Amino acid sequence: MKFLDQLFEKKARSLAQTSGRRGLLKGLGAALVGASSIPLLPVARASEGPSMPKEFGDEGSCDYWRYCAVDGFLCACCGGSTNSCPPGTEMSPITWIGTCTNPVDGRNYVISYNDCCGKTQCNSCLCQRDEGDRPLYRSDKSNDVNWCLGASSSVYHCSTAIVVGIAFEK
Amino acid sequence: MKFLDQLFEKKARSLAQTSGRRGLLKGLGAALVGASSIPLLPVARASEGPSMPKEFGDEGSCDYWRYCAVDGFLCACCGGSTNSCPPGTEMSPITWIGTCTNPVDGRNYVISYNDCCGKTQCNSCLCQRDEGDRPLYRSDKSNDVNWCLGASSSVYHCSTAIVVGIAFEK
Amino acid sequence: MLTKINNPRLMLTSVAASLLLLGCTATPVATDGVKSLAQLETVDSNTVNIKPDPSLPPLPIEKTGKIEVLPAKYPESWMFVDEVSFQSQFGGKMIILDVAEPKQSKLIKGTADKNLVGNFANSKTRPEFYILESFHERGSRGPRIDLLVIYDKVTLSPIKEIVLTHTRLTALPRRDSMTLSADEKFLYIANFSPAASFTVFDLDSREVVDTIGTPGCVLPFPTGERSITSICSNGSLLTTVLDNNGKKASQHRVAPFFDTDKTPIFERPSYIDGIGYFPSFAGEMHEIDLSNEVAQYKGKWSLISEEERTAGWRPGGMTLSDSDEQGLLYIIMNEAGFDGSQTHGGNQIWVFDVKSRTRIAKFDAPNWAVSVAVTRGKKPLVVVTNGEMNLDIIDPITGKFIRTLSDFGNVTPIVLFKAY
Amino acid sequence: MLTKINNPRLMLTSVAASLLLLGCTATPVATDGVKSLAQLETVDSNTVNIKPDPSLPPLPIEKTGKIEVLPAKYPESWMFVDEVSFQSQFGGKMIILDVAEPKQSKLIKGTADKNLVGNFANSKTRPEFYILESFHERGSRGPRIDLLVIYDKVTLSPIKEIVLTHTRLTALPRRDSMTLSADEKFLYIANFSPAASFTVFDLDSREVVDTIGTPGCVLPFPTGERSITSICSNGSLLTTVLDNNGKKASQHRVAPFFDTDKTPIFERPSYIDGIGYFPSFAGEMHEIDLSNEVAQYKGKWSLISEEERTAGWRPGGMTLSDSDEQGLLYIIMNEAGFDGSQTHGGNQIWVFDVKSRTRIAKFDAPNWAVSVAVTRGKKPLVVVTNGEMNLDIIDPITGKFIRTLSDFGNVTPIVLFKAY
Repeated sequence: MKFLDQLFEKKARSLAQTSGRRGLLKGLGAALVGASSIPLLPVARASEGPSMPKEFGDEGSCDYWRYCAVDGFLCACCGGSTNSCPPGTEMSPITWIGTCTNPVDGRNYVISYNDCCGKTQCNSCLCQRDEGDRPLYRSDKSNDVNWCLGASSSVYHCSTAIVVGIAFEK
Repeated sequence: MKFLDQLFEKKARSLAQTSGRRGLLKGLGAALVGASSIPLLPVARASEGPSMPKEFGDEGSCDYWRYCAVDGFLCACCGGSTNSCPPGTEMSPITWIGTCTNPVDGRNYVISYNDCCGKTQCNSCLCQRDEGDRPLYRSDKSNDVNWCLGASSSVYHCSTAIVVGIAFEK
Repeated sequence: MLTKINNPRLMLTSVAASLLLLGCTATPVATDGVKSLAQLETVDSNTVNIKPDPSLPPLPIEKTGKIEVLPAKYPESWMFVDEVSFQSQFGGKMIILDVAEPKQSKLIKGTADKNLVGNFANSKTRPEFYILESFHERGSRGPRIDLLVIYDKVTLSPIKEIVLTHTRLTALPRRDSMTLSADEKFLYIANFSPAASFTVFDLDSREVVDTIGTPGCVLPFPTGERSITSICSNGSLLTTVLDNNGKKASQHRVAPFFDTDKTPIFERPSYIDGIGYFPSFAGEMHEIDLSNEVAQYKGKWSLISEEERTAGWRPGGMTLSDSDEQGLLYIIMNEAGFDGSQTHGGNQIWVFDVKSRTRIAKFDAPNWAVSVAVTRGKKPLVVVTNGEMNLDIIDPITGKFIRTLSDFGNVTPIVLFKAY
Repeated sequence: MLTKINNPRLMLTSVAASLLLLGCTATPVATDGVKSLAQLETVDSNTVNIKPDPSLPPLPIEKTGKIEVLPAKYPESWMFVDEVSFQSQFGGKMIILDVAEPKQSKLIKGTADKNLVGNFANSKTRPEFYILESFHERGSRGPRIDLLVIYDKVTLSPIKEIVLTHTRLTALPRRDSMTLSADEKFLYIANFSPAASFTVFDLDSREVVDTIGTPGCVLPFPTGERSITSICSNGSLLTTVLDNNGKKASQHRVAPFFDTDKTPIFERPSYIDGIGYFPSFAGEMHEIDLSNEVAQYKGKWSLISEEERTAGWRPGGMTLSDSDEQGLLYIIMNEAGFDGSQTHGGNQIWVFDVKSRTRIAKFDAPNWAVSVAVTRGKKPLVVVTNGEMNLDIIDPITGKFIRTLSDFGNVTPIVLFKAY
């Protein structure tokens, strides 16, 4: 929830000035992808090329490229990382997805925002970008939902941003 | 907790400037009085005099005379009053007490700060005056304790400030 | 008997009352009266100008144990505030607030807990309201239970708790996660696992009637006498018709009228005279007639002109619109909207006469607007959840900002409901 | 295969991946690729200067389900922060924090829930820590249970939960509500109903041994090998001596050494070399030798000069003092103290060499000080809970303010513990 940024950072009214700034990639017909279904995904796999795949930026910053559709506390600030949960929590197997562009290679990746569950809210690094977010009737792209409904504990702690595929060009 | 005022009012550092201001009455050998024991108290009763007993001030303000030893959310701001609990809560039968001076008649009254219990914290009108507050070893005068331990729910909601007696001159 | 105090600025009195604490095992300590003069303080601003009059009779001793109650009919200016407590979700609650109350300390009328992003519904005719909440046995751990709690509006105490067995919807709060039939015989409860269904609950017998699947379609928008319309992933609607016992009689599809990728609509409508008004992200207003047995799509019109669209105006917010009892619709507009800004709020409130499909007023949100609500009655107040998560009160006739309500237990008050 | 992007400031790509959501009943909607160009945005500051290189190999697909673990031995700069969450007490927790970590996002190492103002104790030798918390079955309603939860320091998961039957102390958090024997064989748990007692828990067998009454005396300060000293309502001490099984062997009174009305002391000591240092409200330091079988009062000295006393200096705060591993004591001082200011904090930190009973340094708290703690090791850091409920880090050698830690899940972080 972007409007909550203020609350946490105690900067009033900054929202009105900054809310138009974000938007790395718009909601572009991205995929209905559950993280637990990855083995079935017909997506491109990492190649064994000579140069190393690259990312750039601070994974603890809301501006980081993977967070384009995120809405929640970043696990990278909570004792986890972009693709791992903090100690003692549980990763929800189902979630919503977004499609974000890695600025280093220019590719669009399918990002799965699996929630980490089972401890009180992390309450650090609140990040609300919502690009491509859709209402509840498109649950695959809906970040208002508490996706810990798929975990053994329904208590939301933080959100990861896991690369689960490359989005094909259409 | 006085230091929490800032958090709630979002006024940073006001504490350092104001913390010396309060103190209507110091901790003066006041009584060990439980509200449930009122019938046994050898205190003066309201007389049937010609003029009416009086109080003055805003019972929703932390400066109100009855709150001299309070530390918590004022029930007068939570749907209750100085001497009643908000709807659906329960008044703890045991608590801590203070002795405060009514500025209208100049008398010292024994105030019983019975907690209202059974709903999530009211989180309004936080007030921390602590005059005469003593540590845990003087539990009768200790406002750090969650006195909802005497109620059927141990969840603290707000604090009342009930006149339970007149403090005798020594 | 009491020390005479002539100067309230230098008040110091030595007192000792009797020693009694029921159940306390501490040894009472005899105190010997005269205390050190270590601290001399001025009295508070509250009392500094009062000259004590010891001839007044003493204050009466007060009873303990008193608990307040509320009227069975709530005044028009009261609202239910859904305090979701986003960063501490065990602490969610409904706050009953009088938004017209001039005295700060009298704003709050009472509260009801609502654990783990619970859902809320309000009755217009029954002296009760409904909270759907969840608990794990050990806070974040252990078996989970979903409970429908029926609250008494007068005592704010639970009347009955009913265990529900279908996973209830847990999402950021909205007005339509639980709804009532027109005659308030049935309560409809959204489930989401993410399989979608709704549970029919009989408010007379206080028992669950049935749970009806709505594959791919979410939320229970009450329709006609005994129907429920849901909004579907392909841009269509699904109306479920119940029989008089609350069991499913039939289901009907309304053809797709928007593209959920390209032209998404908000799933948070306002209602005026049986029509549900569903704004789109980009500023179209879709009308759905919910007054008959099956929902009927009535077409769309634009909230914004071409110029405004080009300039970037879009609707947006968490609870982005509401209607008043005169049939006007209030909606939050963001002059710098984009796909991604839909829940972020906006900088103005626009007022529409939906009959003529024209904007009749607009005014600035004094401190940003995340949610909007309007009180009941002929002279409503507009209540805006602002960017600091306080409430700004605005007179919709003049558009004038009246005041900001804060420190009423609010942390993230993102949905407001009319109170009855 | 991918749209070539030359200008990252005008990035727009049309993508469509396959449609799959395990357990989702929504009808997958076929998307038709090319989308509207409604929104063109600049990219974020993070990425604005990067020129994409499509010749790089793509990022690997990552596994889901990964959970972090912590080292069995925590570094010296880590601390346990007791986040009591005063205004939402179901949301209390311990936050494991590296106060020396330069990168904001790496401050938090993990958390453990601590419901309803729970109590905490830490082990130096066992790879575990202890949380005592309470639950009602329905949040604020229903039967209550008190639970001792043993946590694994590596996984931050509960190892065992033990139901306790004596009402545990529920008060603003402090370091001594649960303590360990010197050899960490026994855990001592404060009870308060308000009848006072402590429960002896065997950390080897993970079972309760006994509960021992301490009428009028509170808190379990560990003493010698197998003793527990409590502080009493008449200004005396009570030492309970246990046998090797953790059962009561004897109890001993230490004569009153202060007046709980007139010369109260804080019940929050710091420990150096077996001596408990208990400051008084007015600025005396009482020494209690806790290194032998029975506590022994060692006298008092003054933290402040006569001039300072006259000026108004007093100690104060929630966790007002701590010691470092070099034997120095750090205490919060308030230049405008009075009876009533004792928990309000202060504007300076004073450092004492307790052996010589002299102040060796003092420095300003940059943003007020409510609590103070010191990290382990030879080059400790002073950590101050400031008036805004953030943490100020200070170098005690130079007295220099280093930085403020905020946004680490903190709301009311009023006690800090050294981590081991």
